[in-house]
Amino acid sequence: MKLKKILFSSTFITIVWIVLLCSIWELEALHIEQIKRTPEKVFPHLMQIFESIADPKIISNDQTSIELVLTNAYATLERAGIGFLIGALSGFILALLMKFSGIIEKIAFPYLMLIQMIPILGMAPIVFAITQDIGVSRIVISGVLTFYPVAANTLAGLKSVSAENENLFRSYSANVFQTYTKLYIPTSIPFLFTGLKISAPLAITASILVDTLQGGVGLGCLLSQSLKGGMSPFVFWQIIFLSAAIGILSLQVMVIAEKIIMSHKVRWNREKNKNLI
Amino acid sequence: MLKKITAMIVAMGLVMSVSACGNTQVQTPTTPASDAAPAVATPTDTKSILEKYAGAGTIGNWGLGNEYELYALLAKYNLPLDFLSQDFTMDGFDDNSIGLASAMTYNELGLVKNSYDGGYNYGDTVAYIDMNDEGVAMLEDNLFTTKTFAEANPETVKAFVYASMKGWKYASENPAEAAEIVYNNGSSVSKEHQLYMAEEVAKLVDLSVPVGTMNDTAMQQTLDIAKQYVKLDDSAAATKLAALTLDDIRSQAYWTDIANAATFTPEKTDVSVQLKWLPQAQFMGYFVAKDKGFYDEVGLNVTIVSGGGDISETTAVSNGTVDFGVTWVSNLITSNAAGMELLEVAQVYQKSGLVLVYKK
Amino acid sequence: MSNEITIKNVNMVYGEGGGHRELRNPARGTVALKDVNLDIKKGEFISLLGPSGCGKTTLLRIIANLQNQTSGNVEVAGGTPEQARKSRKYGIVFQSPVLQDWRTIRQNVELPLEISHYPKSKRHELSEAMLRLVGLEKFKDVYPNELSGGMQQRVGIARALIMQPEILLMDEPFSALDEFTRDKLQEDLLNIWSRSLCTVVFVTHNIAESVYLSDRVCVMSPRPGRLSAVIDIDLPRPRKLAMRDTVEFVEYVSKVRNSFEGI
Amino acid sequence: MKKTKISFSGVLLPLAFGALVLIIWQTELLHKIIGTNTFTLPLPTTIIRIIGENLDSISANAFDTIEVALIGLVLGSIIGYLISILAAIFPKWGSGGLKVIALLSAIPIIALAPVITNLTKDFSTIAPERSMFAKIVLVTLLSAVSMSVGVYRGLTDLKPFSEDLLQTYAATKFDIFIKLRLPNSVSYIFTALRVSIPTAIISTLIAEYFAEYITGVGRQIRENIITSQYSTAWAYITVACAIGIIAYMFLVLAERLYKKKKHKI
Repeated sequence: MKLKKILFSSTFITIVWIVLLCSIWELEALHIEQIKRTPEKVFPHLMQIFESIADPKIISNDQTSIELVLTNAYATLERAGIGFLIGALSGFILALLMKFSGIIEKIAFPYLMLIQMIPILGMAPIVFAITQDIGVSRIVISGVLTFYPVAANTLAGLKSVSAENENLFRSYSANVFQTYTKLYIPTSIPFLFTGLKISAPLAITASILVDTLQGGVGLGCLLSQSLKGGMSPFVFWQIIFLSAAIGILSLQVMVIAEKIIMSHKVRWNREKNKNLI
Repeated sequence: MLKKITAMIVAMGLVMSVSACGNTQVQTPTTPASDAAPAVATPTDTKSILEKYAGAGTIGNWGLGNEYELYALLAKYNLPLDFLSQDFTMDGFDDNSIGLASAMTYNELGLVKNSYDGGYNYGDTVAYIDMNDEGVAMLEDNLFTTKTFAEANPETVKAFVYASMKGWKYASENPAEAAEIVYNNGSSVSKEHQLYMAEEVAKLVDLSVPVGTMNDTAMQQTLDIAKQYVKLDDSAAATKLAALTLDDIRSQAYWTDIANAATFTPEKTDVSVQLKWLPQAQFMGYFVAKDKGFYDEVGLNVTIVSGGGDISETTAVSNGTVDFGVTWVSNLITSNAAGMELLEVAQVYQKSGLVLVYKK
Repeated sequence: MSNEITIKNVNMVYGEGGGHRELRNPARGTVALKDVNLDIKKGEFISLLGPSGCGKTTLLRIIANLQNQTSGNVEVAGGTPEQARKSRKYGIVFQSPVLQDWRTIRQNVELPLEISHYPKSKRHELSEAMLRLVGLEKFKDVYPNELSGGMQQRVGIARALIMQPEILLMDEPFSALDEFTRDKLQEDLLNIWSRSLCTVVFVTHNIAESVYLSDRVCVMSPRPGRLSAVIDIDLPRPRKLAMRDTVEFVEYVSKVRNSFEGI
Repeated sequence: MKKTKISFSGVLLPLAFGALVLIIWQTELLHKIIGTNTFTLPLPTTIIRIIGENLDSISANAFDTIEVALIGLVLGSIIGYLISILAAIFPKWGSGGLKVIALLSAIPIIALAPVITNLTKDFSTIAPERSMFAKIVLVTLLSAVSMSVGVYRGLTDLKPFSEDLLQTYAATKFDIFIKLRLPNSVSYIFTALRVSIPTAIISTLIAEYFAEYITGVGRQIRENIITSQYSTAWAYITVACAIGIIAYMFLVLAERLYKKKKHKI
């Protein structure tokens, strides 16, 4: 009975899936090993990647490969964090404005959709021309890329306020400020978190993406360097694993933040718009 | 259950399972050749080699403004101007999807030949076609700024050129030390490759002429090839390109032969230079000038900015984010055709570093 | 006794006033209320009874100034409905409790006080008293999702009464509750009303409920929504649940039911 | 009446706003506001002129991009849908599997693209074919992830009691699937497509950066930006946006038709 419980626990299932995924990886790596001259550049074994992490060999500037990757990851994380905060905040504010004024909503909503369609990387030089600073450009672009989920979800949250609740506040002749702080914003918090959970990993990948706009320090910069050869091919694979790990971690941070902020209070609401992931 | 797992595998390992099918030819690692065929193709070979790979459709180049010399070479032998995109690694060359690959003598060629980190260890089993031998060479790494900046800060520009060329001379005479300096300044490549690169770059700088010399004949050839092979979709830019003269792209006024001692009174003392690529020995002269205090001597405080991304050095210089840049002359030409006002102030490499490498 | 609420010739047509097309073709609008006249006395408990679509909720919302009538005149607590709303003359209870999940029970009850900027000590004092009145003083620090539907609705009533309003407006407050809870709440409501002495306008579609609670039952009928009968309920107060088994009660119920016939 | 009112404020207002932006852009007021020049941010008329001058090459590139995005989107959506059905049949293992699949989206596309290009080299000896295949694989992968995760909710989040109702009819698991789960998942398909259409297009553009064979709107944007041909780059950016908008409009239209049909039934 106890064994059965363990066998069907979600942790166990996840582990089985990960093991399965790793076996597929290894099979493919074995296959590549047979047919390629330099297999570690195309598809290395997982073991090789882990070994490279432990490798004490100095590869650049007094750093081992993993030290180098981590230094760059820190820079990316910092920019992603700032971009995420700016993107989330402006998304939230825009959602409030759109809720506040139907005209603003009507004007902004189609363009909000449009933002997703713009190949923002192509517009990077414009952003760069305006900000005159590559660091700021990177932050702005990752902010723009993370802005949409927050704005769209928060707006959905603001609109989820029931007519009865609105009537209640009207019956108290509550002013606009009170209606927003005591009704609209608290109601939208679970939705805001849904948006934040989507955009946190997005901010990380966006930040890595915009790193590649120019050299310098950052996971994306290092990624393009490692792609361009001249250093251990495992740096590239370390970056892939680390960036996936950071993305997942950022999601977990949002989940924890949500739990802390909403604790047991909003169970009903949270369940109403829970996500699978 | 089994079915489900299979389906999952199919979906998740889509890439892998699909790449596995249709894979019948197993490549045997190339055996190190003991034949003594020369590393550089002779002109008679060139034609047959180009025809062979053009026929197979496996000539590679990076594109993105690096393809004009290749176009000129293909046109010279009446071959179609087609190439595959190389992704800045030599993996395509390694797995034979690219038979005749573009390579810089100081970078990719070294990776192909050598066995250090990132290398492919082909040793002497590869040979190459040299653009300089074929008469289709274009000038590459130079030093440039904007016309406005140069006119407003002539002494700064002169001082920067002077100190930089001093750095280049020192670096080219002492490549091992230069490699070490670059490596300590946040290099993007391994130590061994850095040394290889420094030695190869020194050959391109050509110490038989004063460092930074702008040779009008070589530059005119570059401009002529660009006019012929650069295709611009914007008709306004295309018209402008056709009308460009040497005076639109370079000025001799800011270059001084470093054999003569000189002093400067820079108008602006804090300046920055953006590289065309990631920090590596390709730009060793600037790192050396900074490290050896040559910039301090002329009263400049220089920041070296890494390149190597989609925001090109021409854009950064043009919009004033940095004061100087390092680019290829062809890139400067297309930028000016598009409306920038860039001005070359020194020519660091006197030869083209581009070769086409193939397996013997 | 003076009038608390006066309704004169009130008409409500939906879809009118927004565009020009209706003005040209008034038949296209939906008539929700037609020529409604009603005087509600101070301290009276009155029910608006009728099937769906008879306009009972619309009438309540007009009194509450949650929407405006198309024509006619409404006076609430000696002024316009808007003045009554702005000076917080009424409390309102909806079909669902409309509690805020992120506030404790006490904080929910204090919400109207917060909006009217009452000091904290005063808020606590009033909310304690109100929670005692509805029998929830033990639950003041829990969150709404931990309460049953009936308890949640009590919180809603406490919240409506905390400003000590002259008028209590209730829009089918018990319709979502089970029979046992409803019985209990009806009895409690009568108790609370008898102590607070406010005027109650109670919207329902339950005949027995309206008879049991009200001084007068206003029977409304649909298409177009109108007031078709007003029936005085002369049953003695205080009323207990057992009263519903008496002959008089049953007679009133059938009288009200019969008033729907022929509609 | 109401309908005309909605379309008036919902369409004309944003259009008016767009026109206003175009006007301040064309009159170079925008350049003054954000401090740039007509070289980095070319005038709308210049962009239109370039599109007009290069209709042939632009439409050829756009066609290649659309082809990859569309095939990838369709394949990925079908595969994703099948995965979610499998996951819904075995919910215990399926939801765990989907969690692992969703991790894929945490890997940046820019890292995924070169790996896939390398892994698919042996697909064909003809470079344009294998290059296109590599791009399609990438788009398929990403579309499959968002579709499987999205539709799984549609297959499992049933209306309360609806499953009980069918069970009272002694319906089999298969019946419940066909009569309840599948129809319930349709609206979730649209929601998933809302996410995966922009993703498919953007990832096609980025995959083109790393593709062996030089073609496509994304590659042209990059080529022109790196060689400082901003006007031409802007022409391609405009085309990329247009592709996205048109695809999105098709989706909205399809969704409306579906809802209309559903209402009629």
